[in-house]
Amino acid sequence: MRYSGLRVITEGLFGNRGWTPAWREPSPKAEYDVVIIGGGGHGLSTAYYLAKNHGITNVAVLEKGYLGGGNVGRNTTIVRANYFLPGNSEFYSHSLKLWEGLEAELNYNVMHSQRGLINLFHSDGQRDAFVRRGNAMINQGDDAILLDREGVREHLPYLDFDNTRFPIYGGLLHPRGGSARHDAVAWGYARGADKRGVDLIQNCEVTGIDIENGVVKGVQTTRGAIRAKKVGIVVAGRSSQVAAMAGMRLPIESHVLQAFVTEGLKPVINHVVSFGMGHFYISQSDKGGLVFGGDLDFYASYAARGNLPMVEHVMEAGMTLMPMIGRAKVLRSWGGIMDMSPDGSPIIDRTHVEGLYLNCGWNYGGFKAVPASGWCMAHLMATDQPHEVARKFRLDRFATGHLLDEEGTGSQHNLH
Amino acid sequence: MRIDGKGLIDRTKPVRFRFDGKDYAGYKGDTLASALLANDVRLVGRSFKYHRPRGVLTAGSEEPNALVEVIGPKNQTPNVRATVQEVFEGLETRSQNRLGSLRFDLLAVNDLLWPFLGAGFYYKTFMWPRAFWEGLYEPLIRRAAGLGSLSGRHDEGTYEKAFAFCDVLVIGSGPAGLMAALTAGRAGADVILCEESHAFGGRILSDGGTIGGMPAGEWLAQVLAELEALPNVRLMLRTTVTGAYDHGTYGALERVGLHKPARPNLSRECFWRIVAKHAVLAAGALERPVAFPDNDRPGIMLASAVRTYLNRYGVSLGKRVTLFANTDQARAVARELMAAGVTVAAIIDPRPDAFSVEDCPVHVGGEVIGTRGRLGLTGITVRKGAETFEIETDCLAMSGGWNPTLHLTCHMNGRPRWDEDLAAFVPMEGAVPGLVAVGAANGSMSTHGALVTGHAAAVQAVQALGRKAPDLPLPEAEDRPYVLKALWAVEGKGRAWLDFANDVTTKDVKLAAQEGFRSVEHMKRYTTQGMAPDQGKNSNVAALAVLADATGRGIPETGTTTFRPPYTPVSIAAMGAGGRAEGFAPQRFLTSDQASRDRGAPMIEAGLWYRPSYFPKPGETTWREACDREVRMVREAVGVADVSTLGKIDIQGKDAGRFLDFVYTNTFSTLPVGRVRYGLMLREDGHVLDDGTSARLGEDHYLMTTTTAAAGLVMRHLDFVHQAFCADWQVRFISVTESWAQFAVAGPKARALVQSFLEETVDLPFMGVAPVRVGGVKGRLFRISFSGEEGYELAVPTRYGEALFRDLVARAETMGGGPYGMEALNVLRIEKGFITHAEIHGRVTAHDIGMEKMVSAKKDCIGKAAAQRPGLWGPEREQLVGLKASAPISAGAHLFVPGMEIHRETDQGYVTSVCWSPTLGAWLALAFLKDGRNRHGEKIRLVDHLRGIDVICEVCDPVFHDPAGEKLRA
Amino acid sequence: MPELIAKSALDGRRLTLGGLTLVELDPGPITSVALYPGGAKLAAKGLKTLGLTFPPPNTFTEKKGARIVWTGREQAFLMGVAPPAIEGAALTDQSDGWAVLGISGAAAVDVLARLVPVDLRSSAFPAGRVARTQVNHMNAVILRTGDHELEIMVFRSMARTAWHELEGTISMVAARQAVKI
Amino acid sequence: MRLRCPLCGERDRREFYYYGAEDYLHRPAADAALAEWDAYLHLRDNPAGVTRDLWYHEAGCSQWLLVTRNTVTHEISGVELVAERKA
Repeated sequence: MRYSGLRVITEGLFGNRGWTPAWREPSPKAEYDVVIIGGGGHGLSTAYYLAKNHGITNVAVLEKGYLGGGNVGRNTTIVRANYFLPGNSEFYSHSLKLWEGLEAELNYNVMHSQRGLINLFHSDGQRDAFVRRGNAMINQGDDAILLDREGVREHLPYLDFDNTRFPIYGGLLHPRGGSARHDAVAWGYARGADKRGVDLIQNCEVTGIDIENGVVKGVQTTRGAIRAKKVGIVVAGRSSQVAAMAGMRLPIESHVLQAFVTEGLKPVINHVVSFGMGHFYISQSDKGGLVFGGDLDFYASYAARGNLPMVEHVMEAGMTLMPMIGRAKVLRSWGGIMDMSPDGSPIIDRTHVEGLYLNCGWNYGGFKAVPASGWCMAHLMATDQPHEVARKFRLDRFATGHLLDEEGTGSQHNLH
Repeated sequence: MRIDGKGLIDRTKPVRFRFDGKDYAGYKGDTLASALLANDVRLVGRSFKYHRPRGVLTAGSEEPNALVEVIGPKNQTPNVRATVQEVFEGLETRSQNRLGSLRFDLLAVNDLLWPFLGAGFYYKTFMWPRAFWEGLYEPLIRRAAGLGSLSGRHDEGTYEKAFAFCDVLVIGSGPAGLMAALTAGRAGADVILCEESHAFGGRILSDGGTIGGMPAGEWLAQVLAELEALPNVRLMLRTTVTGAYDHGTYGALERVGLHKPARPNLSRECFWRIVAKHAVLAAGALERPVAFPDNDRPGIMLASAVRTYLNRYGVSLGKRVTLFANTDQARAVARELMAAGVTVAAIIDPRPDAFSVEDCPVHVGGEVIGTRGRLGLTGITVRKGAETFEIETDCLAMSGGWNPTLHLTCHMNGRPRWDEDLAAFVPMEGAVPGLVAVGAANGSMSTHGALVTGHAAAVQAVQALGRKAPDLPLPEAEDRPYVLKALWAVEGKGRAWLDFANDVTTKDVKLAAQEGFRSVEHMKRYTTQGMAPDQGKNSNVAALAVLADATGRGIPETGTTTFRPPYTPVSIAAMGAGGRAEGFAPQRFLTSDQASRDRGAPMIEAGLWYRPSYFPKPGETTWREACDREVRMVREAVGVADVSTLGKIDIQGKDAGRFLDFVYTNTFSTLPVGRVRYGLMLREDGHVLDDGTSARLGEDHYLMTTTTAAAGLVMRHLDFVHQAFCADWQVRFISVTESWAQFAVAGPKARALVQSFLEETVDLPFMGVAPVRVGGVKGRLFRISFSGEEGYELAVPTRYGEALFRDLVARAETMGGGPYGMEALNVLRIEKGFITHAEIHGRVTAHDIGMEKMVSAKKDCIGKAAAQRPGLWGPEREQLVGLKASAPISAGAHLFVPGMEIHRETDQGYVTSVCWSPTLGAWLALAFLKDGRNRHGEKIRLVDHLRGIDVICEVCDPVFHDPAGEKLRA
Repeated sequence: MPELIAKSALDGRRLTLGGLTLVELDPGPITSVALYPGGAKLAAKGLKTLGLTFPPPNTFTEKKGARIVWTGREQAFLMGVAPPAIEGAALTDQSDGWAVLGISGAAAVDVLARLVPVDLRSSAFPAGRVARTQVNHMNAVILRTGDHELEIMVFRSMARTAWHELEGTISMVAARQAVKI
Repeated sequence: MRLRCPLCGERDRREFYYYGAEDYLHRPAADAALAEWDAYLHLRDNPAGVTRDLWYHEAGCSQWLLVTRNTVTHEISGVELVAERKA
């Protein structure tokens, strides 16, 4: 069923009785060409592009809960392409281009809104680092504009320019940066994949990976065994457990990242704003809630909930930077489980098992990567070759030292 | 309308307040909602999406409709629950989320368009043309959405945060909570009792009744008096426990000053972190609405709220009240209204076997299937069997049963359990370790049940604490069974609201199921049910039931969404109290701070420290003029700079040298006493962690210096290496950063200046250290240089720092020198090719900065092994170089081969530090360039798109000034 | 020769408000005594000359103006007196590294409850107890010296922030008391 | 979240710094193969369940702690000083 404004009106006139399910609820078949473990954003986009780009449609996506129930449904929805290091730069650039056509591609309004991202800096040294990054963005073909203090004031007059603990020197504006409606991205890809014949199987937990003589043969699930020629592990947040089923020990530590949303408010923040000194980022959703977050809780956890010290730290950062949000009330806080890798960059690679592929380590930047991650994972699984823009996301790079450490914080998992 | 003789308000204390520009009168003890209702104001808000007229639905913090803005003298607060906000003299409020007036809201047009605005409609449209999303559709949606407004002005209010500790935290002060607090209190346990409302008592205040043979109010007063007298019991009024966190930590929000006119220093709110060994959740239950067509008009209210307004506030919502309820308990309100002289038009009880004893029409087996009244209820339509009839009424009290207030038990991922008898979720035992739910919060719906379970939980807690439970007789109380027939939604024409706050109707939930959003999480996300300010408190269970019905599953099978903190919304300012302005992080000040400010130096942040940027002289108009002068001053005469911010770690013991050998790449155990050595420290992953000099003060005594930025990091690192790998070594260390004020004295006249301060003659070799006496004070003198000139650092105990700095500067000035700031310091070090954290930014190895020879081959050290990884070596790596240019250049620029295209693939490196060198008369830079050390002498193109800089530079050695080091060793 | 004038971090500042007094104290000499592995017995001899013993964790003791404060694993601060010869331990002068603030009054604990994440009520933290903890975002050593008296040690460079935060908190606590009355 | 420091007693999480898994204590020999160093620095069991990891009482006694805890429930079942750990 094709969605459009006209369709909304005609259905509305006839009691909205004509809307059909966004996806089927198939039972798992005994065998597929490809099984994707994980029905989150990355898994769904992988399945979508396998079908769309490579014509591989005998595909199942196995999801232990509900589609889009992982981090794609619990993040701060920021979409950007503002990386410095070659390897990351071209990948996120590619992803942003896919975002820009996503509504038309999926016939689904994911509300991708390029309202501009401003990274604030608070010292000469930070300015230089952001300029270095901004120039890399332009070298890559993306956009960046250097704002001085007055330039920032024009965009964000509500910041505390006089008293904040770390004065605002300026900002790096990424005009094409912005946000999107997170659930819609998962649903849009799910609907698109389903339409192309992919079986989306919910409430189906993978309990084992069948390997014979170093070759993957299929998976064991709570809904029975499923044979597959190729299997992709796309389960950020649970990567270590699933990879362990194939005897792998990953360079991943799981951490909880909290995020917050306030009650609805009339529009007051029109950009995505990021505070360099305080690990604080904020935007306002179309519904009016201020959506914001900060750093990890910093201890390894699978609890999908956080504790107060980081909550308070984030709120304090908000208060020093933009005290006008003080009377907004936090409605809900939640936690997502992050695959933290030792250099802060992801992994899209083959494994030591033939036919078994790995997509993980998204740290807390996975949402914006959803389109390109699926695109490149599909390419890898279809051709057995890494996609050009993801070729540095190798699993062995920690052993070899070919690192992608944007922050320069080193091999400690939780510092990225 | 106010009812004489009813209510707990203080009728001797009238209060004037305003709503939407109009003056009203209420009494002390009123909430804004009760006072407005007393003034017959029923219309108080507009709904989120359809802008439907809305009135007060509840009498508590779960209110979905009556959200207003409170206007203060300096700022406004949006989304304030009128049902919680107490009135006080001068309170100014207004309605929100309307275009035009509350009565004539232009956006009410949305309500006419409802067939097109159902669940998820926006996912299916607004896609074409692409550019219209940001340009037109989204701004329109944004403007229409949202509720109240922030002013955009800084919140200058006072907020506080605090910690509290107790043995037993009791949450809620109804019969269950009071009984728990009394039991634990009498046992001598340390008790905190939190009550969300502005009076203790919970439903006692609304429902009356008898406890222990006396009116419940009297029992309440007695218990409160005893609790107040117990020194081990702390009563916290207006305090909502908002979150349950790990290991007995609870978040709680106290409304400290919100019920009074603002006063200086009196906080508006206080966010508490309460640590409790045991907690008793006695938060009661929330009554739930029934979804029948047009069930959202002003005048339709929960039956328990009608009862609260009557008994606690002496207010009736209407003159002809109707009751639509499916429990026996709800009948009480009808009887009490009649007793108070209010007409009860009818009781409608959908249960076919319901009783009928009241002195008013009782429609057993009836259902409300429609309502009338544009801005307030005027009548309802009732269906009873095949018959349909109208009833004129201005207030419909409704009840669909009760949901235990179990939210806190879900905050640690616990899932509640479905109780078929109660037709409600009840807490899963042990979901929050240490927390026990009692009373209605645990499904014990009678007063007797509340008292029994509250008592039992407290007994259990005090016994676990090793105390003896007191001999406390349980007072007698009502113990009627709670019987209901679940009624979630009434079929009928039109929309029936589930989620009032987000305008989600039964149609939306059914549509979600129809479109495949059958998981409860999908339904919630697709319809936005449960995501409004009330967090689904009024709608979750009913929505779930409608979904279960639509998908042909049972409720337990359908599952439930999770409740997450906070229980009620908490202001950012309260949780972020103290963070405003400078409060976000401590400020660290040098002893020379005032002296620098006295000289007009702009102070800049260096980590938490404040350091002088430069010291302007009369006639200088730009920082560059001052900086250039200060550089020349150091190169030609002498300069003084406060370098006390550098980390200093005192290391002692027989194994001190061995320890340094382990943490530094180079060797310190061979350093002679009285000498200083530059050291390079790696992270275990082979990258540079920090650099600095360490001095050997004695055979077993070293002093390590770290950079300002990494001082804390290095201390933590040393502690780890020591405790993890060599705890048995004879080595101890402690930070002495704060103990010493240390000043760099650099330049050709440095020795003369330093000498003038010392009792002994200065005869230190380059990289030497000696104890000295400065005006009778013990000090230390280091001959080290970060400028390339002959340099010293003179250290004295911090208390003498200011005096020494002033004196040093004064004497330097007589020699043609003076103080220099961070800008000049930076130029001096770039000219000399010294690196800072601009260069050692975390991705850099010893090899990258040309220091691989400093990694001793003779010994192991932290980071040595991992630095051998192939990716950290070779010509692909960017290596530290110098750049020289005749035109302005910039840090952050990237480097390209002249003539080649500019894009990512041709990128050769980047610039980390830049300065104009008055010494060399050129622009200098430190940069990282691919295979850079082999490219000295090459021309390279420096491009900074952001600043519009495109300059050809010469690649050279990073040491520009005095490469042979003759000046240093002079 | 220069004449160097000693200055404390806050010039001995004092504040009285709402029955609370906040004052900068002069602690005299402070020496870190960090035991080497196996050094406890030797060090005990040195401390004995002052009539002191090495304190158990979280405690301090005083004898004739000399105070010894536990500050960490096998580490203590000797305060108020110049250190005698102590073997078996690394001695480091810390006299200039700390600012010491005294807070006294019935509500002193209420003030600190707004800044310190440790239960400092006398039931949990009686006289003679010390805690290495935080005052808001600053590391601190907090000593209970009397029923309504505590001392707070912070890094000297942060003394102004510590004062500012304590002063602000005292005002808030005082304002609450005023409303109750 | 609260941790019981063996020296200072039970304290709020905000006083502590978290480093990572216990693996960091098992430093390979200087001449160990790079694969061993890779495992030491990067590879983790990362269990959803009981784990042992390293915390630093940064705002307290400056001791590194070896904490046994559950990453799903956050229950803490043991804390010992790294400097005095048993094997």
